[in-house]
Amino acid sequence: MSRGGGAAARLGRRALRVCALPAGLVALWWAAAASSRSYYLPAPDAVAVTFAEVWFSERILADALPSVVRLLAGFALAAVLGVALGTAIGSSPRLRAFTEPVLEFWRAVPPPVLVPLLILLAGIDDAMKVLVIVSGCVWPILLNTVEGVRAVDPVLADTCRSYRISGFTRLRTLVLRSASPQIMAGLRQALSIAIILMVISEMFASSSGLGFTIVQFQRGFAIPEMWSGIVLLGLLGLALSLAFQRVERSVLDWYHGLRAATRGE
Amino acid sequence: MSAVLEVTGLRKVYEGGGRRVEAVGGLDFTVPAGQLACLVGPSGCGKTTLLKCVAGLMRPTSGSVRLAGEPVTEPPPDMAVVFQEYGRSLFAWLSVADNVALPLKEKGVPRARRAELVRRALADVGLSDAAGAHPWQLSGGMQQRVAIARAIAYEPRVLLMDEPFAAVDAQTRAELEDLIRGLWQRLGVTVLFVTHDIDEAVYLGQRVLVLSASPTRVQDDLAVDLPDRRDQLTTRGDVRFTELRARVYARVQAAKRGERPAPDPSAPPAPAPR
Amino acid sequence: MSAVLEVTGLRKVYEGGGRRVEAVGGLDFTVPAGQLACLVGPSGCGKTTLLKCVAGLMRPTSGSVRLAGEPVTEPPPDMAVVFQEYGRSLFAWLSVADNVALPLKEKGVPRARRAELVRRALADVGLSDAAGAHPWQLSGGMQQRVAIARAIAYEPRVLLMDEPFAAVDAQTRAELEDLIRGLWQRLGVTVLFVTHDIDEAVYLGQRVLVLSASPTRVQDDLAVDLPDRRDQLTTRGDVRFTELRARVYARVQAAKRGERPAPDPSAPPAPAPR
Amino acid sequence: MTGRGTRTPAEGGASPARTAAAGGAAGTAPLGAVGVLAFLAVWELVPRLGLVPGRYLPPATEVLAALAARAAEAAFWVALWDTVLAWALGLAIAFAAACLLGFAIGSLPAVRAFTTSTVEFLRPVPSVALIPLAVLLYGTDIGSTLLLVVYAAFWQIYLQVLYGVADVDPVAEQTARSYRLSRWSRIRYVTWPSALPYVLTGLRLGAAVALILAITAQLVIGSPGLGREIAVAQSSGAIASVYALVIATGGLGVAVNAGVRLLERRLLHWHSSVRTEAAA
Amino acid sequence: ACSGGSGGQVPEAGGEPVPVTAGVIPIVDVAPIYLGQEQGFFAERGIELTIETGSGGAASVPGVMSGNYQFAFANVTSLLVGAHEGLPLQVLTNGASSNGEQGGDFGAVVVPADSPVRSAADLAGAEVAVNNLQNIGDTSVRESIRQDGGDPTAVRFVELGFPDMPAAVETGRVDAAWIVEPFLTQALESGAREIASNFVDVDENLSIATYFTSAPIAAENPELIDAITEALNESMAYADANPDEVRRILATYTEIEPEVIERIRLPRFPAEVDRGSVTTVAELMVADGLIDAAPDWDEFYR
Ligand SMILES: Nc1ncnc2c1ncn2[C@@H]1O[C@H](COP(=O)(O)OP(=O)(O)OP(=O)(O)O)[C@@H](O)[C@H]1O
Ligand SMILES: Nc1ncnc2c1ncn2[C@@H]1O[C@H](COP(=O)(O)OP(=O)(O)OP(=O)(O)O)[C@@H](O)[C@H]1O
Ligand SMILES: [Mg+2]
Ligand SMILES: [Mg+2]
Repeated sequence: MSRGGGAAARLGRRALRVCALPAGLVALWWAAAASSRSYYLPAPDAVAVTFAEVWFSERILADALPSVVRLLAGFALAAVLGVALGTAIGSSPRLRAFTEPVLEFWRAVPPPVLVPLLILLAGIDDAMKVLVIVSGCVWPILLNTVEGVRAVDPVLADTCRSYRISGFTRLRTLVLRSASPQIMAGLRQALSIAIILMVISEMFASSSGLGFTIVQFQRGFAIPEMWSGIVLLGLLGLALSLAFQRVERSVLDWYHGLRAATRGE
Repeated sequence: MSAVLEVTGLRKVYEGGGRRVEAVGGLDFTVPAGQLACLVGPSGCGKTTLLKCVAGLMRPTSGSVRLAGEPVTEPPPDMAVVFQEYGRSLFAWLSVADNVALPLKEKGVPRARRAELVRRALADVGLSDAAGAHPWQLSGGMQQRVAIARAIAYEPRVLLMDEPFAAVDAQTRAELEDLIRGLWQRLGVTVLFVTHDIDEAVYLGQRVLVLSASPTRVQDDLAVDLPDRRDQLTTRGDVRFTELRARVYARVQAAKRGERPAPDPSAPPAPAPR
Repeated sequence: MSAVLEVTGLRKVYEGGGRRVEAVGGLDFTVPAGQLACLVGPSGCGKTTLLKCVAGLMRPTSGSVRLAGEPVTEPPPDMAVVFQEYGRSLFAWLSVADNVALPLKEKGVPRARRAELVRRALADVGLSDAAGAHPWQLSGGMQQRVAIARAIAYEPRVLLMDEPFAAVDAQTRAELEDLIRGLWQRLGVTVLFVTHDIDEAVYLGQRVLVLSASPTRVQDDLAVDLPDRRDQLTTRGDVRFTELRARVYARVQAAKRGERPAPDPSAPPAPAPR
Repeated sequence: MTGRGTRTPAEGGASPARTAAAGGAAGTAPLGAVGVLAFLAVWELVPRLGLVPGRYLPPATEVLAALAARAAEAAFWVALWDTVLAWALGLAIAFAAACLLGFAIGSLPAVRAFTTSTVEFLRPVPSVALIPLAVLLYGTDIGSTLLLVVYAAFWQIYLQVLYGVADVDPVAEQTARSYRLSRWSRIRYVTWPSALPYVLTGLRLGAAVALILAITAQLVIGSPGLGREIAVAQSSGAIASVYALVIATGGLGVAVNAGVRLLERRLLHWHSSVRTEAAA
Repeated sequence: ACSGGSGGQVPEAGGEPVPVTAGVIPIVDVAPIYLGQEQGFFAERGIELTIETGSGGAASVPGVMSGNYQFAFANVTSLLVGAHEGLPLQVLTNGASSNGEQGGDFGAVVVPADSPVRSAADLAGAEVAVNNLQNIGDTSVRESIRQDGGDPTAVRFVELGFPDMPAAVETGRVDAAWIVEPFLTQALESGAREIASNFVDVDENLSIATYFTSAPIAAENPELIDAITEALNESMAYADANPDEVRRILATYTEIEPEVIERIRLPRFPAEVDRGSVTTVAELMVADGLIDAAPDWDEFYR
């Protein structure tokens, strides 16, 4: 087979992998919607038509774009915060013991009751919404970083100690790298949580945004429109996760290599 | 020569998981600066434990380790350790060359010199070709040689090696032995070298410390009175070499059988099996 | 006796990470049922790679491995492997006894017999005391012996061992050598044994395969015509032993220097192994 | 070789630094209490110093008093129980499903490849957007709360399981394969223990999310529980009450975490992260 | 809670009481139904009433649509939008109305004490908090501005929950807020200034919220719905006549502080929906583009 043919076949296989199950699920949805005729469960074709009407318009710029910007800002902030805090807490059992109950407390507070407090502290503008996103998606990053840092191989830690590698170098070459598989798991979790919290943050003190629009559709009983918004959220999640996968592949290059290597692939 | 390393009443007891093991049961010895001392002893007797205590990586249950008069509580500067678990002591995310270069970087060796040291160390252990590879792309023996290269590129003043040649073939092993001896002579390093190979201990060392089964004590402490210039053919053919080797072997066997250091440590040497 | 293990045109090329290594470069050999064959070769030549291909854990780039006529695509039944990375092949979450017992349980050995097998295997490797400990509470040599105990308790028909005695002391090593020979004689196991110790290869094996540097080929294939009853003192003292040992040593050195086997791959077959 | 230290046997023994830092099971509780006290002190001070109007953020003592007053009423405990019930049921279902699917799909790379796109599509769908659907399907009682709880918590645990399954040491895996351990045994004896650290992290994440969703669902739908109490207090402007209930919620979270930590010490005693910290 | 199973039963005096579930929001406006329950207006008619509280339309409309609630409480605008979107909603009776007092209504637009805003017209260019956008709040506030001679298109609205409004006004996070009780009293007592009674500006008899059910439920069990409507009407009349009773019952299902309960302003509880005011609201909504046309009154109102 020619090289081009091989690439095309690979692309085809990949497309099949990506689309097969969603296609099946949409078919199922169709069947369910057709049999239930429920007002709240429109058929996928109706949603598709609505999707085009609603989102192929200036709305995508006016509502979706600022939301996505806030989402990314919140995610980035949470990543920095989660990794920094997680590294500190993971490296020191004392600090962990000291902070854990308080952090666990905050982790269990639902955003809808946290938001009023944030409004009080940060106002009602973008800052508050970014904070809401941070407040929700920092946790998986933090927890995974803590666990990843705790699990640093003791032999490697001793190696660093014996060569007196400490401080920033140790952090960069030992701690963060060896915890990176778990940190990546946390970041991947956080990405979709960030989307969810983007919606939640816009349920409060908003007048525009993707989440706001969806909630507004829901309140206005514009059900196909609401579903089209949810579909958009899903697509956004899919796109972000694909982008994230690229980053992960390069960051965890060694990790996947190591795994494949031992199996002799 | 002033005693550089003093081990006094060193004891280490592992506790936990419903198990209590007295690994090191009261060790006393000193190693003068610039000496190359080999440690032999039965499997599981406490050699690794001892080495870790000396390196300041593990706190002894009691007793003390002093280096140049200072108590060792953390890894002292200019010390390099080759771990028994060589594979796990390499950074999987760094290339072989970066693994070797990392401690040098931390030590502040300028870039050009660093590159030169790394190049030479890798060449010395026969891994020039693998500089760009990741550790997990290497065979076990190659990984072990990377760990050795890292230690020698570091140009330490104290070198602790825990069975560093366990995974390499006989020929490479001989070359590495000569490499270590060369390094030791060139830099005047103090070396503590754990090995299971009795020939190797006698060939390499100025002195062989035989440890008893755990809780380990010093079963025997032999000076190796072979000439300083050694080479694989003539030294190993030397009658004195054979004698020393037989003596060490007998002592290790005694240790293995569970004999404790006799009040009189100068027991008659047993016949050499090999 | 019918050939139990046939390796034909086996090649393995590692690719990835911008590096391409032809580790095994076309191997052909057969091992009759019940033979104990030792593999020696320079570090990094491809012994582990070969063993993994034989074990069905790695797919060769080309060529094939057949066991009793069947192509090996996955680990065949009744096979035990002692990995070079013994530490990582133990399950940290199981006690030593459970590590040994797990494959037996999976094989369906009844509880009482299992307990007996585990007990005996641990006693054989000198770890009766450590049955309840976790692997990470053991020294390197002890861990390696757990891996060996697991393999022998399994009573396999094919036993693959990758430098299984690298981390134990000389005395223990001798005991384990005799243990393996005893097991082999008792059960008629087919054994492929990788080692760096040339004495060990000659002492243990019925046949020694010397591999060239990578991409590895069979450099030499020697029958070890020592009597079947061997013991550490007399066998190693045998003149024939010394001869064979010297021969293997010379071949390994040649391999290390990079000498390739004769250009004609269909070289005349080596002397019959048994 | 250079695996990650998660499951490999290693020498234990505490290094000096670790020993100094080791908390141990008994050592953590007092430190944690100090942390809580420090937090309460800051909370007390912020409104007292006027950084935030005390009307809208009552000082900690006032809120604790409100909590104490509530705790004297049976209704509070009934609400607490309702919340705990919805939470525990939802978490249990989500956990079981996520582990089952996670281990099954994670160990079948082909299936994993086929499901990834769908998973990534479904994960960011907010549970709150599903509330009308949930109410329509299950009414306003525990059923719809459960649906939301399970949906949200499931993804958290599932993703952790997937990463955990991928993190099995290949040498351990090969060992298991060479002894022909069946797929089930491999999962049971190799994959499951090596993935446990990830699973427990997933459990902790899922537990908190389940609690949040249980509360939120009760708050919005009005099924009985702490969430509904919060809704009532909120719409009455009873701010101290709201914060008192929030404390109760957070307290539940702390308790749940303590439970998982205990579980961790039991299940992961062999793991380097636990044993190096526990070493004396 | 639940279910549609009770749908087929007819209440009979002296027979087995029929379980009925109602969805409400735990606010001042629903005092009559609690009073009615307490006074036995429902029990008398063979109805065993369970009141469930939720946080508004998100649960109450689907709750009714799924047959989970036999009836529920929601504001008129939401119902108009729902009916416009084709949901078979039917209004049973009035829920709460403006008390018609200019400057004394239970909902008002307030500004911080030091605000330059003096009257509704000054709100042009300001940011005003309302609890829900595209709902009765922004619609009525725009009307206030229009009547005061200002430009209703120049005002910006932002969503904020009522409970968060007093703080937002006091700290100046928003320029103004449309607040209802009990938060109105809270805001006024912490210094906010009232500048408009937006309900009264729309219609001094404005029907703000109503009790509703769905057409299928009503069709399936007309007697039950009639009985419920009667009980509701009686409850409304009772509440309208006894404001002290309203204040008393508030202490049982809300957590409003007793002193605040004493001072808050109450809505009025006429039993009849004021058709004119609803029409006005519908027209305003059409003008604001929320709906295309007012729904057919006879279908909408049972
Ligand atoms: N982390 C640990 N926890 C408990 N016991 C341990 C630990 N590490 C080592 N031991 C015990 O201490 C003893 C000495 O172990 P050590 O590793 O020092 O032996 P060694 O002389 O290096 O042996 P080998 O030659 O096999 O490497 C052994 O009995 C071992 O079981
Ligand atoms: N996963 C891998 N990826 C790439 N190259 C590899 C990998 N594993 C082994 N190699 C290469 O293949 C060659 C043979 O490796 P192998 O592990 O088979 O050697 P070996 O004979 O077992 O050596 P040793 O005696 O040192 O254990 C080496 O050059 C090594 O660099
Ligand atoms: Mg050791
Ligand atoms: Mg190998």
